[in-house]
Amino acid sequence: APMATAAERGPLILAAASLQESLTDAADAWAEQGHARPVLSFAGSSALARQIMAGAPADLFISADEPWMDAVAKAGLLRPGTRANLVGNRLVLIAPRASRLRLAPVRGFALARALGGGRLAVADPNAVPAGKYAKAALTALGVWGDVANKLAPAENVRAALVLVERGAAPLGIVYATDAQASQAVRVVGTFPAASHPPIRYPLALLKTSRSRDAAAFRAFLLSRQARAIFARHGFTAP
Amino acid sequence: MAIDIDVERRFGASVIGAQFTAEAGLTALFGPSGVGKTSLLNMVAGLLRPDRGHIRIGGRTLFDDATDLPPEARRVGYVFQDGRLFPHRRVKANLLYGWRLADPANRWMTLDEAADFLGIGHLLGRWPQSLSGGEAQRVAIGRALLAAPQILLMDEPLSSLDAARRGDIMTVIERIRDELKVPILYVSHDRAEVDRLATQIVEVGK
Amino acid sequence: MAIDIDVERRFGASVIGAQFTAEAGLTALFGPSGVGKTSLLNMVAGLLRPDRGHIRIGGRTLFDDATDLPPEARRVGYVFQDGRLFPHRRVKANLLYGWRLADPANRWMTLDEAADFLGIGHLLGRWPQSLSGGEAQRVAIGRALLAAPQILLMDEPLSSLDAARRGDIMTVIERIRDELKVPILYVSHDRAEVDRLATQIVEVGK
Amino acid sequence: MLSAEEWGIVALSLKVGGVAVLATLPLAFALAWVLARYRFPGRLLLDALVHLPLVLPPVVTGWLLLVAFGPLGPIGSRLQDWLGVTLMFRWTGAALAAAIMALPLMVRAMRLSIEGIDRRLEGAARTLGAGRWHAFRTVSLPLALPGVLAALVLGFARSIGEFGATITFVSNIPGETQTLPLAIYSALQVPGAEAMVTRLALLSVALSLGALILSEWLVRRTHAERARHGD
Amino acid sequence: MLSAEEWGIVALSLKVGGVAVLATLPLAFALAWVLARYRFPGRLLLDALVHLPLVLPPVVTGWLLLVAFGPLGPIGSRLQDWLGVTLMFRWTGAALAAAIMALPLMVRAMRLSIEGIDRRLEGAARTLGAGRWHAFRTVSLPLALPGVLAALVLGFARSIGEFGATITFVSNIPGETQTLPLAIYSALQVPGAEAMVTRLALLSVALSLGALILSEWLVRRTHAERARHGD
Ligand SMILES: Nc1ncnc2c1ncn2[C@@H]1O[C@H](COP(=O)(O)OP(=O)(O)OP(=O)(O)O)[C@@H](O)[C@H]1O
Ligand SMILES: Nc1ncnc2c1ncn2[C@@H]1O[C@H](COP(=O)(O)OP(=O)(O)OP(=O)(O)O)[C@@H](O)[C@H]1O
Ligand SMILES: [Mg+2]
Ligand SMILES: [Mg+2]
Repeated sequence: APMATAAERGPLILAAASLQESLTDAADAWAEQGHARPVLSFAGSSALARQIMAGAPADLFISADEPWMDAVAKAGLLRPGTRANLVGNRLVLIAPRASRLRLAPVRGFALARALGGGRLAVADPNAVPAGKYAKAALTALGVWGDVANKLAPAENVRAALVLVERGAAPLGIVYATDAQASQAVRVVGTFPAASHPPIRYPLALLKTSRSRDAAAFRAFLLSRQARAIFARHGFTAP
Repeated sequence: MAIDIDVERRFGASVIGAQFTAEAGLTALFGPSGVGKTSLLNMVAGLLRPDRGHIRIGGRTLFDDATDLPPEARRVGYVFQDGRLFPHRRVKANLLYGWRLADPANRWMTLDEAADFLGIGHLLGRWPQSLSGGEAQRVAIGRALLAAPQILLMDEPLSSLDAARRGDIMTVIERIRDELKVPILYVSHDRAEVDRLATQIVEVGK
Repeated sequence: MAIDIDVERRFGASVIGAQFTAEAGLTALFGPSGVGKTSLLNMVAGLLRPDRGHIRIGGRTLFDDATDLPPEARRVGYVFQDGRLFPHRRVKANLLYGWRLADPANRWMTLDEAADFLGIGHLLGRWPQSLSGGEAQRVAIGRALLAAPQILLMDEPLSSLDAARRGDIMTVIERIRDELKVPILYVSHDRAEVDRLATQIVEVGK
Repeated sequence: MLSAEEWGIVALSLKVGGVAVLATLPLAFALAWVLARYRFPGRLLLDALVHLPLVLPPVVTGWLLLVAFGPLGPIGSRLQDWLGVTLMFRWTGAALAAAIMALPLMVRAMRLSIEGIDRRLEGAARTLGAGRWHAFRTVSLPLALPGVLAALVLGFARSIGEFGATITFVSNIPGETQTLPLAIYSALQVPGAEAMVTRLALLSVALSLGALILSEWLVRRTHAERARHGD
Repeated sequence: MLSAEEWGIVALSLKVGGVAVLATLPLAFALAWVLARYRFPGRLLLDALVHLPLVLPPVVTGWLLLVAFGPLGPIGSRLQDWLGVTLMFRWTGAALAAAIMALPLMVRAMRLSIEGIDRRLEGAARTLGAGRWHAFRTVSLPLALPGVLAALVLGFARSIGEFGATITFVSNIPGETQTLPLAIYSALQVPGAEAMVTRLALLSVALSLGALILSEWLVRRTHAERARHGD
């Protein structure tokens, strides 16, 4: 049986790549309590969801946005009643550390002018969750039209961060967690929570789960102890 | 008749062909450059398919309407006009290539004997590309003889050898012709060679 | 003295070398297979570097302690023992390769003349690989002559030709020797050829 | 020098790359042979199919693998039912992904060498009594060796660098499918982990440098100055 | 059949791939030549360097490009200051990324062909009065043609499929750097866009099939049955 060894090596968690550090810390804390250490596989939410829908045997899925979790749910692959929101996040405007720029992301703010001839680094707004939130926020603030053709859409939010770190883009929009983790960028401003749909990382047990530990680990992740770990990495409560 | 050949093959506009019968012994093929001597040997060896005709040698049919033996079943020993040694094998491995594949009962000679009368004993460890023209030619002769063939096809095998070496090798060819009674098809432009070796002369190209 | 050669070159354990002077005309190089005839021609052509010595031909120094002309500056016409035609060019383009590079004032003959006496006019559109042994040899001779060289190096150039063709070409070589006074180094094992053409015979290998 | 975890990643990459390349070699050679030697209807199609993994973005190739070899896929489900073999989330799946990505490079290299073989030498072998297969083994194959070695080097290097198809197909599971490029990806997700990325990238380079040195040594051994001097 | 937007993507992919391959060709040939013909200290290092983009995950290559050619990078800043050239976020940057990823494949293919050249033919050309360069142009280069063609096909196919380095270096800007693989990637991120993905992937395949057919035709034209029958 393919997952016979899974019991000893802990449940298999498929998690969005942006949770890399925080979830690793949480898993370590869980293992310290004497449990088998969960196996963590980090990739883009889309790749992971496709693997689940192709019948891959895993225990827990943590997505970076709702649509992919919805897709898995629609395919009937979630264990009913186990879907919950793990953490939330905020969207921030960043600039290279050395930048002097001051700019509050409020209605009609002068984003296009601040960019000058440069481009705004974002995760791909047509594809990647962070990009979609960014697009929603800029639209709500009425500046999307000014900057839509001045974007540098990156493969994922970390790649957008790197563009700003390297000075390739004077400004970027990333999650607060990314900005906090980087030494090379400065937060210029935080987007109003109301300007975009709530940023939530949903998690759920999978139908294919064979691991007895999986449900307990899920509960741990939603516990106060784990919340504290995620908060340390800059995540908000969902 | 040890040899009965009647073949034809078209190349573009021209037709190559030959029709002759011959007794066992050495049949010298004669004719101007480009008339089709090499092509004829290729057909006998099974490397070139005649458009029509038959090839019978020593009682065996190598090719006719119904038969087309693959080259390895024809048991010819072919000394090519251009040597054609295996570049990735040393001289010794070239010489032994056919010898290893031959039925031990049929073998005519040992590596040492061949190396001796061809004067190539000192070349056994060399790569073919490093040989001189005449050295390569002698290795090619040795390789064909060591394969213990039932017919010998020799395409100007002595053309770049000096008189002394030529004499030695002709003596061996005579022995093969007379003692082993192997039929030989022999292409040469050298009058002296043909006079000494041939039991029969065939003019190729009608 | 038109030719003054004194060279030595080591191959592994053996040493190849020659030392001779000769008048203009055709110098036949004689010696058993593997003695170093081809190597000597390669040294004259600039394809093989002697370990020491000198090569002077027709008043020009091609090689000595201070000089080492590149092959293209030596203006040799080399008929290689193995033909060495360019496989990616048709016969005509092979023939014209050196002709195009030569100074028009120095050219000896036209393509048509060469094709005519070599009997290769019907082959001009063909690829070298499709030629018979003798056909390729004749093209190689034509290519060397058309390059209008100041020395001719011929390594068994007639070995696979029939008597008639051989006679025709020898006549041309005689004319080149006598009328154009081009010095020729000529390797052959054929007594008749050497007797007819050579103004001088050099035994290679001391 | 290396942590146990890094050793594990290197060992896995070697295993995945090695198995991918060696297991693909016969198939790749056969394809190269057929494409070099035969003209048949559908040849161009076969050629295009072989090039496919080169042309498609790796993520698409991974997705196609997932669709075909996943537990619900037409091939994957049969492998599972009939042979009890799962590729999903296994290192064997990673090797499959690497193999498919390396295939076009390996086929091309060997095809170039096969096309360069002087076929008259095969004829010579036949007249000396070698059957088709023996002539192939003793003449054609050794003469195609430069292409085979180039294919091994290219294929191995490509396997060592394979990322997109692998993560899409078999995910990023430490100890099972997390090869060097996937570990690098994970490290890249952590801002400020450039040192770790550099370290892992250098490991990749070292691995392929090893393969390169090995192949150069093999070439030198087999081609040991066969040529005639000054010719 | 295709929307204007899709046409734009195809045209851009062709431009990026074509420029990448044609501009790299001379450099790749020179590298192949040097690696095939010369032994010198550092040769193995050069060989390794050429293989590097194959071994490293494309994202790392893209990241290195960003570091080197970005506005703050040692090369990028100089290009900007001295020549006024920016590669960042430009199709030229995408072409640079594609070129670098294609380089190892192109070099290997040509190197195999160059190693297969019978050098005695170059000697023959020299005796006929050809200088080094003329002999190279008229003998060596044409004899290496199969490798050059293979390099063009491989390089173009690789460029058409290039994703990771491109998106990391010049991001995914429609009309400027969004080549087919980047468009495919965007589509793949959206649940249920499989039809779109398939459509775009088929476009990629069509492009490289075109290149394949062209190259086969060229091969057939140049190698038009030069061989001797039945030999
Ligand atoms: N790379 C090499 N290693 C060892 N020996 C070599 C090498 N190249 C050539 N030789 C030897 O040098 C000698 C001279 O060769 P060369 O081709 O000059 O002879 P030749 O007189 O032309 O003979 P032939 O009449 O047979 O053509 C030969 O014995 C040959 O084997
Ligand atoms: N592929 C081809 N296309 C056209 N003609 C060809 C082809 N192959 C061979 N030929 C021709 O067939 C003829 C016979 O060639 P073959 O090699 O049999 O001649 P040969 O009698 O051996 O000549 P030689 O004494 O010069 O070696 C030649 O004129 C040759 O040019
Ligand atoms: Mg012939
Ligand atoms: Mg010689």
